[in-house]
Amino acid sequence: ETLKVGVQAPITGSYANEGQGIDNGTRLLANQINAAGGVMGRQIEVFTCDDQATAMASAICARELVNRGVKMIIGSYTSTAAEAAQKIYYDAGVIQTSDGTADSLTEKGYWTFLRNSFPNSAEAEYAADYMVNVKGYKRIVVVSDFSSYAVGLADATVAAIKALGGNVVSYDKIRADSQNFTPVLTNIRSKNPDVIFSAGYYTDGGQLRAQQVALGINADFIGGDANDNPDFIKLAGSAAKGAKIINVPTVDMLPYDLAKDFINDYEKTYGERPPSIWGLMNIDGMRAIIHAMEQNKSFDTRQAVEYLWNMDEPIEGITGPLKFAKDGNRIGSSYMTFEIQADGSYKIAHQQ
Amino acid sequence: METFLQQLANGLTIGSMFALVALGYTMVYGVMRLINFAHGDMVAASAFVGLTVYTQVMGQASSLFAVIAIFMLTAGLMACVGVILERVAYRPLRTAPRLSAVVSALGASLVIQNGIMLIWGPRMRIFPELVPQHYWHFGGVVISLIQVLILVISLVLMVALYLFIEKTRIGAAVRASSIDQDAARLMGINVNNIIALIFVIGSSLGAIGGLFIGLYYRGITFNMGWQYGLYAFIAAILGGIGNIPGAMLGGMLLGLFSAFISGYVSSTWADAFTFMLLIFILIVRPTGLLGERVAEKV
Amino acid sequence: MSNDVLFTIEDLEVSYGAIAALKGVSLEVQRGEIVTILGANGAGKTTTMRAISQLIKTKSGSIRFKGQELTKIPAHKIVKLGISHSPEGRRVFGVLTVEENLLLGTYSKGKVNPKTLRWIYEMFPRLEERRKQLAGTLSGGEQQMLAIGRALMSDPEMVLLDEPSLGIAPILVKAIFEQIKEISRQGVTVLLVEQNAKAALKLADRGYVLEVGKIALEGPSADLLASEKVQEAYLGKKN
Amino acid sequence: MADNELILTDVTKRFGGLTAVDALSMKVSSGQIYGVIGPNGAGKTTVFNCITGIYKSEEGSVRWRGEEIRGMTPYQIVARGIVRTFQTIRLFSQMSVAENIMSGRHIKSSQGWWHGICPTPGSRRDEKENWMKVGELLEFFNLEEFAATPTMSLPYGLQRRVEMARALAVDPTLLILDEPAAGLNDNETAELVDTIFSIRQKGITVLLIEHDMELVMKVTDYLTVLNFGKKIAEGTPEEIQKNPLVIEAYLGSEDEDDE
Amino acid sequence: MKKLSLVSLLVFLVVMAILPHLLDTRWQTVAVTFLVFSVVALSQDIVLGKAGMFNMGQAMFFGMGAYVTAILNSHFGWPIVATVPVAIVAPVLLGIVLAAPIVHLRGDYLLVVTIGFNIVFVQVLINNLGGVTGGPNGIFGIDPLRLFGFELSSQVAIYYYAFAVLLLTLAIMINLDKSKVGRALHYLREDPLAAESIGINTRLYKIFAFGLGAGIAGLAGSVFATQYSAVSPEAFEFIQSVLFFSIVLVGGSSIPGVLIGVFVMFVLPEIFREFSTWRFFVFGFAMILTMILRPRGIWPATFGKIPKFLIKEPKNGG
Ligand SMILES: Nc1ncnc2c1ncn2[C@@H]1O[C@H](COP(=O)(O)OP(=O)(O)OP(=O)(O)O)[C@@H](O)[C@H]1O
Ligand SMILES: Nc1ncnc2c1ncn2[C@@H]1O[C@H](COP(=O)(O)OP(=O)(O)OP(=O)(O)O)[C@@H](O)[C@H]1O
Ligand SMILES: CC(C)C[C@H](N)C(=O)O
Ligand SMILES: [Mg+2]
Ligand SMILES: [Mg+2]
Repeated sequence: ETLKVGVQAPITGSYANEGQGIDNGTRLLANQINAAGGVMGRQIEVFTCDDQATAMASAICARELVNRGVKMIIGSYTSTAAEAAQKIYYDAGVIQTSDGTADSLTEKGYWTFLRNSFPNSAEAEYAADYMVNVKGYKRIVVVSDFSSYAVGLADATVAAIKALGGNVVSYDKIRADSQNFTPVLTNIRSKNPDVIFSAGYYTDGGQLRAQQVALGINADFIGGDANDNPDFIKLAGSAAKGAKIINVPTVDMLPYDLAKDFINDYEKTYGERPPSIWGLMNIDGMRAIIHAMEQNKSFDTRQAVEYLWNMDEPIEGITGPLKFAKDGNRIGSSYMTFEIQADGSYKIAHQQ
Repeated sequence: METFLQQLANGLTIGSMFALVALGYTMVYGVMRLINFAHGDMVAASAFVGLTVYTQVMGQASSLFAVIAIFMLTAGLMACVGVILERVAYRPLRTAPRLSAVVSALGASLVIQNGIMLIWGPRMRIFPELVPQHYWHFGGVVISLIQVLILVISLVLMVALYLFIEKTRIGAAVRASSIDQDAARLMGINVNNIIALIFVIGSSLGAIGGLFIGLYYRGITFNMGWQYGLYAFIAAILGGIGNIPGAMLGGMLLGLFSAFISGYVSSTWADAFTFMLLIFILIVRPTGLLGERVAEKV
Repeated sequence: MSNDVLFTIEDLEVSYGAIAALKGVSLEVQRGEIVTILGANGAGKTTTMRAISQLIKTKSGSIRFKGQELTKIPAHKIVKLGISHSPEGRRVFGVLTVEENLLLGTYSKGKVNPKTLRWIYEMFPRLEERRKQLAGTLSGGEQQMLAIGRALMSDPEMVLLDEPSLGIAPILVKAIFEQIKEISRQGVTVLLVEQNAKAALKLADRGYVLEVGKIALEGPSADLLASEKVQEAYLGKKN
Repeated sequence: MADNELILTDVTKRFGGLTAVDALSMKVSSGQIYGVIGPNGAGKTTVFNCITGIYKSEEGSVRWRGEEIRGMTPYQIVARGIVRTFQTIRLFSQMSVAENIMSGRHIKSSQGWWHGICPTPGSRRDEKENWMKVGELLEFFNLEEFAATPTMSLPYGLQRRVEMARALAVDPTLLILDEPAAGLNDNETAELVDTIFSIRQKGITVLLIEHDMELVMKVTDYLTVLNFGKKIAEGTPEEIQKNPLVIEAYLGSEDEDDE
Repeated sequence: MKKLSLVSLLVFLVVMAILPHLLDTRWQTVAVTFLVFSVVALSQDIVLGKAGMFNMGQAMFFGMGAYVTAILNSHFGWPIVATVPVAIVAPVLLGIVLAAPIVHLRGDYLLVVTIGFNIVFVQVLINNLGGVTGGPNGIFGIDPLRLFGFELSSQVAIYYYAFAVLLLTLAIMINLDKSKVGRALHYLREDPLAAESIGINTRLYKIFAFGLGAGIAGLAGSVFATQYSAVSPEAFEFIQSVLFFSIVLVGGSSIPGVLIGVFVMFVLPEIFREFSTWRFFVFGFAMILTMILRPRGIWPATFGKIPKFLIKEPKNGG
């Protein structure tokens, strides 16, 4: 008998690289564990289902994976796909661990859901505090795309800024991947902002930064967590220097030995580094569940989740200590602000 | 005023890229009554080919000569791909109902898009800063070297194409083939060659558009063709499909619309407003701004 | 007339999918002749013309022009050999102007013969008047003139005319028929398909009668005109 | 019911700078077979287009049974009993002959749009009756054996006949034919003459354009001759045949030895 | 051909009636979606196949039906059954209102305008207009269907619900072909001018086609929302309209053709899910090849559906 693990992720489509990152990571971890004798004697068997980052494909995947008899689901990458599958996993008693950051994911009371990243609201509060109190910006611009993640983060950030008495002079939307942001930026320029907070993904963020500088807008640039990707720097090119990014520690920054070893193995196996921190977050989710099962000496999913809720000491994780609240949220976020240096490296500018 | 002029420059830059790509649609449509849905993906493929030419063939040289060579090589390669595309996916459907070729085009679009993904991977690839970051400031208006290059090169190419089609013998043959292929054969026109020529021109213009995207925005993804394709196709329709000046006008206008709407009206509703404007224009002018030339009499 | 065979068709078979349109047609045209093909609707006249121009693939048989086999040549090369075709249904280039249409007639030559253009404008003054009008908006008869004119632009050795009088006013029909006589006098060979059998036979030197894809009768025009069968079938002489 | 009269007064239609129809007046009376002739490009088809609503004339009036129909859409005009055929055949080429004729029954059918979603016994009956009518027309035009043949694979002459059958299926009061004999040989033309007469027998007024003078002389009661959009003559065929203006512009001199 | 159609229809119905009992839940989900997509594709066939209008926005009407059910249920607490009529009528009205000013547009111009409508629609959903659409996330947790006190939440129950909807749609489609309006659509597709000239008000019938198509698609949308108990904007993107558009053409605009089209374009990719990275690459080639081999679609529509009594043997002699 084997321990069946499902991966639900966008293997094709716009987020294919993140999806494949999750899949690769899961399989790598499974192989490592299998090589070391498996989980309580059982080998791990991985099944992958491509949800194309859409709700519909996600629901089909969920049913398929449940049928396969999986105990846990790793993924999905986007909140939308994670959310569409939640109820099916809940009904089947299958644990789902996802990096989806939308707050709504943990608001339904499904015990089967474990978030392995930190919710948008946590980041929003940090970001608002940093901009309003730490930096004292007077004129703040928020930009997001239309994805649920970005809209969620941007909405929450705007609300948090207002709560702190800050001044949002403009809240704009861009279409993800549309590349041409100069019209929006030109409009922003006329508002004379002190800072532009970009709540979208790195692909848009990098270009936004480049075009900001090209238009001669003298404002600071702060990207949300999804901007934390080496491609941001490449895209922004010479404009990358001085841009700031808010996130938990990143792939390249993870100080833990566990992280370094895993990333090295990953690079050896796949010939490239993990595309982002998000794949690793998911791996941590998987590690936590397996850890709980081993501690319980049982494959029971409900028991495993209860174990995780009630742990006193956090589990050591690739992306930092792992600890979970009763609503399925991961606790203990430690956001920081990085400033990009001329050579492309990060300098920590502020820490929570 | 400053903002207005800046938006004008923004709109014209993106608009001329739309126009370059739109010409590919319009030319193929003109002769074959076919919406070549694979054209957008050809544009995306060009950017990847261009990047590979830069890294593999040019050894990452970034002189002016190298940039020109990248353009020539990529346009040449894509012209070949275009001709092959026509042979494989469209020629067997010449006499089939119009829409069968459209489905074939959608199939070709999938093939090319996923082909790019299989060859270059699903990740975004990034162009180096090949064109120097040079800016001119006119009052508050900032215009970059690359913007000027895009605008000027596009305009020159478009005017040249227009003159070629309207004033030369081969241009007349292209127009004749677009009306009645059998009758064109009776005139001694080799319609197969004309169609191949159309794909050569369309694909190379698309390739140039794709390289501009790469040089200007620098990030390229395997699936970016769809949106450029869609916008360019819409530009072609807006101008009056099959009509070369129409494609240019449509492209420019679409660029200006989206610039002014997302700049002045609302970025949240930019797409909605742009499309509503477009729909309105088509309701009022059912065959596009310049009109498709139709002369049907009963 | 000297026995100078310019053009022959032997055992030509053509079909549209499963429908056989020509079932073994043979005919022969001599230099300078006017030869007419008669036949009821659907007999295969147009199909024969299209086969000569290679607009439709032949199934078997041969078509030779000055000894050269045409069935192996692509359609666009036919006009270069000296055969031009004014097709059924006119097929003018609707969104091009009248003049552009005429000039395309010389595409295979690469240059325009101003004398020919002059001659065509004299033959059809209406075309000159409407030089800049889009051909698609011409009246039916005007389009027919344009189609004939366009075919003559390449100074062909042999011209195929498929129902040139269709939709043409009587006065012009006469004129066109006279012009056909005239071009034939200038040495151009004419293969003519006509519904108006009487007029066609009066004009032509010889004729063929097609019936459901086969040659039923052939001979000099005078003989055909006199033949009872032709009179009954095509000249409406049943009363 | 008012008289089935069609009266055109000063109808003018321009295309850009070109006046295709110039202040044309004419009157078609009930039961006539009325001919319009004239050189190519004289404006004949354009007049028909103005009557049937495909074009709207810039000036003048088109009255049918006392009602102004200028500016109405084609289907509104059909609903008033005027149907036409086209100079270049416009059949539904992929559909069978019977379906083509059935299309003419459209306005005579009593079905409402909801019957397309949910049939009723009444709509079934109506459907049946109309197909019966199609059967009659197939017989009338001698097309029975081609009922199920797609029209595009029919020879030209038969297509013409189908087009006429389709027009008759509408049960028109006024039938307009644009060059019905074009492309027909002499025998077929003779058959057409018979057909036109039997159509008139049904009490249908016929208005036609034709270049085949033999046919025109045989069938028409009255003629209008156009040149450059203007009426140059009108009268009975005999009168017209002798009119020097018409001979000069249209017929040409009779230099030939006719039998 | 006619016999073949009848036999295959019968076989199809029998197979479909017992199908859910042969499948596991994942494939049941696929099967239900197959049914729903078939209904949408048939509705698209009314507009594209029958009336010949290049509509690339059918996903909008589909989405509207889905959202009507979702919004009325989750925001206003309507039972699902009660939302169904609204999910039909609202798209019909929208269809009519949108179609009225655009049906005079020819082929590709209409195509662009319908794409435009679809894009505007999705942006409305994403921007959470009126605060009821749930923004980019959509709406989750829609109630199951309750009928006569039974809760039909299992996939099998929903399967039969969707199957009933498909049967209803098929009945409409079959009847349409035998009625005045259905034929009018064929005529105006073949030649609008000729259709006008025999008295068909082409504008009216084009609008009718849009309205009917929208209503059926809306009904399908309602079923879809019930099946997934969720709706989200990306399921109704314009790319989805492209799918329905292709289905009709690949299948060939006949009833069996459309059903085969849905199978080929939706179920096959599901079956080959394992080959994730290659699947669409190969699939694209398959689309090209299909059109080359069967340019009118896999099972093309045929004409000549005329009553038997009109078909006569060719006369001999005479
Ligand atoms: N595209 C086609 N598809 C199928 N059958 C065709 C096609 N074109 C012609 N045919 C058939 O081939 C036969 C010969 O047709 P063709 O056009 O050569 O006749 P024709 O003698 O020119 O007649 P017409 O006097 O009507 O012009 C006819 O039976 C016709 O129905
Ligand atoms: N849509 C149009 N645009 C421009 N000119 C037109 C248009 N329709 C017709 N004409 C012109 O109007 C004139 C009259 O055309 P019409 O078709 O009525 O002639 P006709 O009398 O029917 O000739 P024929 O006997 O050759 O069919 C012609 O000179 C034609 O070129
Ligand atoms: C980049 C990530 C934070 C995005 C996240 N997984 C979401 O879509 O919700
Ligand atoms: Mg013919
Ligand atoms: Mg006319």
